[in-house]
Amino acid sequence: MEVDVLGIKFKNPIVIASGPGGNGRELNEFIDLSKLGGFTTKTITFKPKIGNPPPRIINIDNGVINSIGLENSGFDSFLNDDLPFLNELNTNVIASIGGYNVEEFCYMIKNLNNTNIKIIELNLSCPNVDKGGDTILNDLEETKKIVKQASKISQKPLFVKLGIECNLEELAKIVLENGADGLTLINAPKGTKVNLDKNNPVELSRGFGGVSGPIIKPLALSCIYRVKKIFPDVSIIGMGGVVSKADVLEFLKVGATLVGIGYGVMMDPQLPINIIDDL
Amino acid sequence: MEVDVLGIKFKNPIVIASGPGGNGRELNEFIDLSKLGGFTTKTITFKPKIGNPPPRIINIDNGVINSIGLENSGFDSFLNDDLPFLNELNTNVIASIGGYNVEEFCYMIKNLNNTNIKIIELNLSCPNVDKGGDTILNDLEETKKIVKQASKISQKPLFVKLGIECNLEELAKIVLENGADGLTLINAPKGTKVNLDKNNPVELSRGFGGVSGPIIKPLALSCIYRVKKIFPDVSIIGMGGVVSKADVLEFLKVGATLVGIGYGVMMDPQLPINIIDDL
Amino acid sequence: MELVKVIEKKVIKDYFVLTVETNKTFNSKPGQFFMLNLLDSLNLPKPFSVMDEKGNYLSFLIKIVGSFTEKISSLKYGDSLLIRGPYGVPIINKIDLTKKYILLGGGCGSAPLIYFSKEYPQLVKDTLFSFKEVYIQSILPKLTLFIDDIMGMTPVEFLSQNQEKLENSGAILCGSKGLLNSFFDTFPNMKNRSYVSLEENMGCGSGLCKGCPVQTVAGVKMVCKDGPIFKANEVNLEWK
Amino acid sequence: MELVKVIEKKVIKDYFVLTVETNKTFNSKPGQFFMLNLLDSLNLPKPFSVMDEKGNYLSFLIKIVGSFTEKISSLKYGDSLLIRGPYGVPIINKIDLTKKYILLGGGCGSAPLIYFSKEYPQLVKDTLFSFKEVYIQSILPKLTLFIDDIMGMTPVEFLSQNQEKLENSGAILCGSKGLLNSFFDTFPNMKNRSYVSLEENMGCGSGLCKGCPVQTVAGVKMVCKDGPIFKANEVNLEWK
Ligand SMILES: Cc1cc2nc3c(=O)[nH]c(=O)nc-3n(C[C@H](O)[C@H](O)[C@H](O)COP(=O)(O)OP(=O)(O)OC[C@H]3O[C@@H](n4cnc5c(N)ncnc54)[C@H](O)[C@@H]3O)c2cc1C
Ligand SMILES: Cc1cc2nc3c(=O)[nH]c(=O)nc-3n(C[C@H](O)[C@H](O)[C@H](O)COP(=O)(O)OP(=O)(O)OC[C@H]3O[C@@H](n4cnc5c(N)ncnc54)[C@H](O)[C@@H]3O)c2cc1C
Ligand SMILES: Cc1cc2nc3c(=O)[nH]c(=O)nc-3n(C[C@H](O)[C@H](O)[C@H](O)COP(=O)(O)O)c2cc1C
Ligand SMILES: Cc1cc2nc3c(=O)[nH]c(=O)nc-3n(C[C@H](O)[C@H](O)[C@H](O)COP(=O)(O)O)c2cc1C
Ligand code: FES
Ligand code: FES
Repeated sequence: MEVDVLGIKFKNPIVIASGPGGNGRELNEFIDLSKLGGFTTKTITFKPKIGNPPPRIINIDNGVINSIGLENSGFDSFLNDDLPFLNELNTNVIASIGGYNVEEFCYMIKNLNNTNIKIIELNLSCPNVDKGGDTILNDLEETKKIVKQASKISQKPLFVKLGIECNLEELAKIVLENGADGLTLINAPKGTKVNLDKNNPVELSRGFGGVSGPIIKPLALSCIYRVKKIFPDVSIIGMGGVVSKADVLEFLKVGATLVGIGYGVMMDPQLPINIIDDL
Repeated sequence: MEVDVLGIKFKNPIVIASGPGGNGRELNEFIDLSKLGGFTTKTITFKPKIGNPPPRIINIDNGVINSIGLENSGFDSFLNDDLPFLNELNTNVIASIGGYNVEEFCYMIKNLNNTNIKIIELNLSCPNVDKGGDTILNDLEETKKIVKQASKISQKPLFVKLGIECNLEELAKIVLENGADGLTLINAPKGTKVNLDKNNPVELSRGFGGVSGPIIKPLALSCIYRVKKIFPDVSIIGMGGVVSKADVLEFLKVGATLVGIGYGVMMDPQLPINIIDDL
Repeated sequence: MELVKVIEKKVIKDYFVLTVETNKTFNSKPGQFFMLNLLDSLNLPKPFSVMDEKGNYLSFLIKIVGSFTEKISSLKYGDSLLIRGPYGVPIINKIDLTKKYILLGGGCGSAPLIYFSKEYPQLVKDTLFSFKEVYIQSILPKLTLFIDDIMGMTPVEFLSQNQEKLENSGAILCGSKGLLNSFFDTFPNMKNRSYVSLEENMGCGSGLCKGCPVQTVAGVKMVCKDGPIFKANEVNLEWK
Repeated sequence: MELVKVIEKKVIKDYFVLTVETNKTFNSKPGQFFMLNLLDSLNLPKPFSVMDEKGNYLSFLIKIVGSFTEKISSLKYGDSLLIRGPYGVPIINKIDLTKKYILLGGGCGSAPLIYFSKEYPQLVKDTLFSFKEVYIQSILPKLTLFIDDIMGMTPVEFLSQNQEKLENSGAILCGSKGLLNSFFDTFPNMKNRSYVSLEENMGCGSGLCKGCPVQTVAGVKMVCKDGPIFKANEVNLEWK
């Protein structure tokens, strides 16, 4: 099931979504990453981020609420410590980057231009940091500026990752008109769990986190369907609750070009390979 | 559990959400509506609407996707045929209205001013009509204009119903600053079901519908929590997947003043009364 | 909803007859249906026509087509489930009582007609409870069924060869849209002497949610409340 | 994940011992845990420490606290479940092997320590597998347990009255944050001779998702991969 995305060959449509697979080293101990269509890094930020305090994981029916807070050791450490490992893999690496302003994004993109990574994904939709993409999207002018500047500099195809807590159709239009080559849909929508038995009944220190897993599948499918209706030719990395071959086919059916798996890796690191073997 | 909302007494915090309870006549054959804190009408539009063709209901795990399309017999018919019945009930009636422009909203509000209804709810977030509230929200200026004008004319407390496919915090600010007295959160977010066995695998003629039921509860709770954090004093009618007493307490805990039940009525018309008896 | 207990379950491949014991008599009429759900489910209940009610026993004929029907098919003797109803207009309230009827059921669509023929034999001219496969006979042993695989034809083809059966009589049809369409394509003039029982995806099942529309000469009606039985010439099955 | 079969289940009120038969030998070490899940579940699997591994048999000691533990508690002999693991660093890889240890377990926290004491008796000075209620003895009959309700005190109070037990020895603690805090509040100088096994809500359970952080002197570490056992004076349990 080879797929061609903007001239890049993916040996199958399955990619690991940003986050749950870390930067690959740990996951590679469980599965052979080279069997994947692609691997997305955990979102890299310019400076290191310590992430949110525990708890970061709240189980819900058919899904999870996470509040990781983009823990990562920063862009320079990524280049030095993680990229050499990723370069060795025989799979397409997608670099997910997050930032607070146009300068940070541009610095990272410039440096990624000289690497082997195949696609750059701007994470403008992380639900778990107080400032960052999530708030950039609320400012349409800032969004335009960042995407325009990023696409000007980037020598790699540029994807923008959006969530559902925005006017999706309008934002998709804005980012595509300003030079994005594709969209990643969807990031985890904001969710809250209340545990009435606890002294502090609203779980998670920020009061909410991002919801992943099969519980968001109907929402994810509709986002892709709606965007694809307006932009029939756009390449989309679709994700949200994919845990089976049937799920993959459903995402392809509504118009995804590649299909990301996040939660599914947490259920069972072997799951993406089982699906690929079955496609 | 009496509740006071902007000077109006609700004998308990339970209200029927707009839609699944129709305009009360049918539901009143199953339960005594006078036991409810309140009853919200199905969204009334200026002109009659025939609604969407079948299927309108798609079952999903822990929820439903609906595509009713605001079937209703129009505002005048509401005044003549439904309101007299609702007036007889010993419960607070909330009139949900939907429209395409400021004139339609204003006409309906003027006429509702002379009735016994207690609250007017502007449905600006129906996922199932091509034009209407959903698209009004995408135009912040139009939203401002409608809410400002509506609140000027309305002699009843004015609530605005929002969904999650918008920048919720920003929109909440806009509608409250322009005179809304409260918010109803949340309307059904857009969802798609794909049935690979069918010739036409994307279910529903519009390709998506609105998702209700327990599957959206974490999202609904987070919407209320986030808005309440910015506007601690705002009155909120909270809803989204309430099917038990525990659910009601969770919604109250994150800041809802009243709690709406929609899907729960479809599961079992008796459910709201069972919950009230248990509170 | 009311708690009921599984008393008998006869399964053959993808069909089963489910009999439950209830705490009260529902006095359901042929053509009416109940909404069934599993205990502790957060899904909506689903509609099933009554095939028989006797005292505190209700029987349903169910085809396993998806996850809900799969799950109830695996309930055991003594297990509980939830029901509410009966809903819908009894067939007897809608039809012209001066006529006799051919009852044409397709698959589980036969369930309400089986009940009808038991309750109102005087209104029945003939029955065609039709199923494709032979094996169904083992769970409906007391009934005369029309088995496509035995007859080597569909019930509509059979009727074309035996048109006298339709003379001076009405028809009550319950089955897939395919069955209804093939019948009226073959016998267009039966349209004003026939009644059809419609299926539509249901939400509340009880007339509240506007989830199950059908276009009729008198405007949009709800299958669950105004039907499921309608006069054939009053509904538009092609509304899409 | 690997399919395993329930071979024995001993339940008493809210506790149970679950023994499963596996298709292979996992060679798990004391302190390691497995992620368990139900068949056909769309939820994440959940972590449980090994209480014993013998050939193709794995045993867990589980407390029913919520819906998942409730559901596995109702599995029957022969039922299947899914597991993956073992994960986490074996206790033996972390501790100072020149010392002997008091093993202090609270509730199900005793599970890994029970396994440890069986595998490494030479490293054990004394054990306090503590539980509040007497009834637990009926499912762990071969072990000497510390029962608060019998002793009339908590294990930490008992140790204050028997401080000699702690002299010249280390401690390995596994239990609630309350237990750990009360121990170190009472014996602050034990901090640099002790190890704690931490619990944190887990996502992947295998070091991928950054879901189970603990602040340590060497930065943020993952409980599932870098722990669950840590040197007591190297972790900050108060990060919030
Ligand atoms: C008034 C009424 C009476 C009914 N009586 C019976 C009965 O006596 N016996 C019986 O076996 N079934 C009956 N049905 C149909 C029954 O409700 C569905 O088969 C059942 O809801 C399917 O549930 P599921 O979860 O197993 O399948 P799903 O997973 O929901 O569906 C499986 C497949 O069946 C299709 N489907 C689901 N529901 C319907 C429907 N209502 N109409 C047409 N296609 C559908 C789906 O699109 C899908 O392709 C009746 C339906 C109505 C409206
Ligand atoms: C490394 C490790 C080893 C473990 N070993 C065992 C074991 O041997 N035996 C055993 O019974 N349990 C063990 N646990 C805890 C066990 O994983 C949880 O009790 C279980 O996940 C609860 O699932 P549930 O769905 O039944 O409860 P839930 O509904 O998830 O939770 C019920 C209550 O317990 C709390 N809770 C849930 N998970 C945890 C957790 N991990 N830590 C603290 N509180 C929690 C919740 O906040 C809630 O208040 C271990 C946990 C870890 C991290
Ligand atoms: C634990 C966890 C961490 C995540 N971290 C990131 C991240 O760093 N960057 C990002 O763009 N998305 C992140 N996501 C979102 C996923 O990439 C994905 O968009 C979302 O979870 C929906 O897909 P899924 O249901 O397959 O997980 C994370 C999700 C989870 C569960
Ligand atoms: C069948 C159906 C019809 C609905 N119709 C309306 C409507 O007319 N106006 C409206 O504001 N919301 C409508 N809704 C949305 C509900 O009022 C509610 O916001 C949403 O379903 C979430 O709550 P619930 O999970 O309790 O149903 C409808 C929902 C359903 C399921
Ligand atoms: S199913 Fe709700 S009106 Fe018919
Ligand atoms: S649970 Fe995923 S890293 Fe520990």
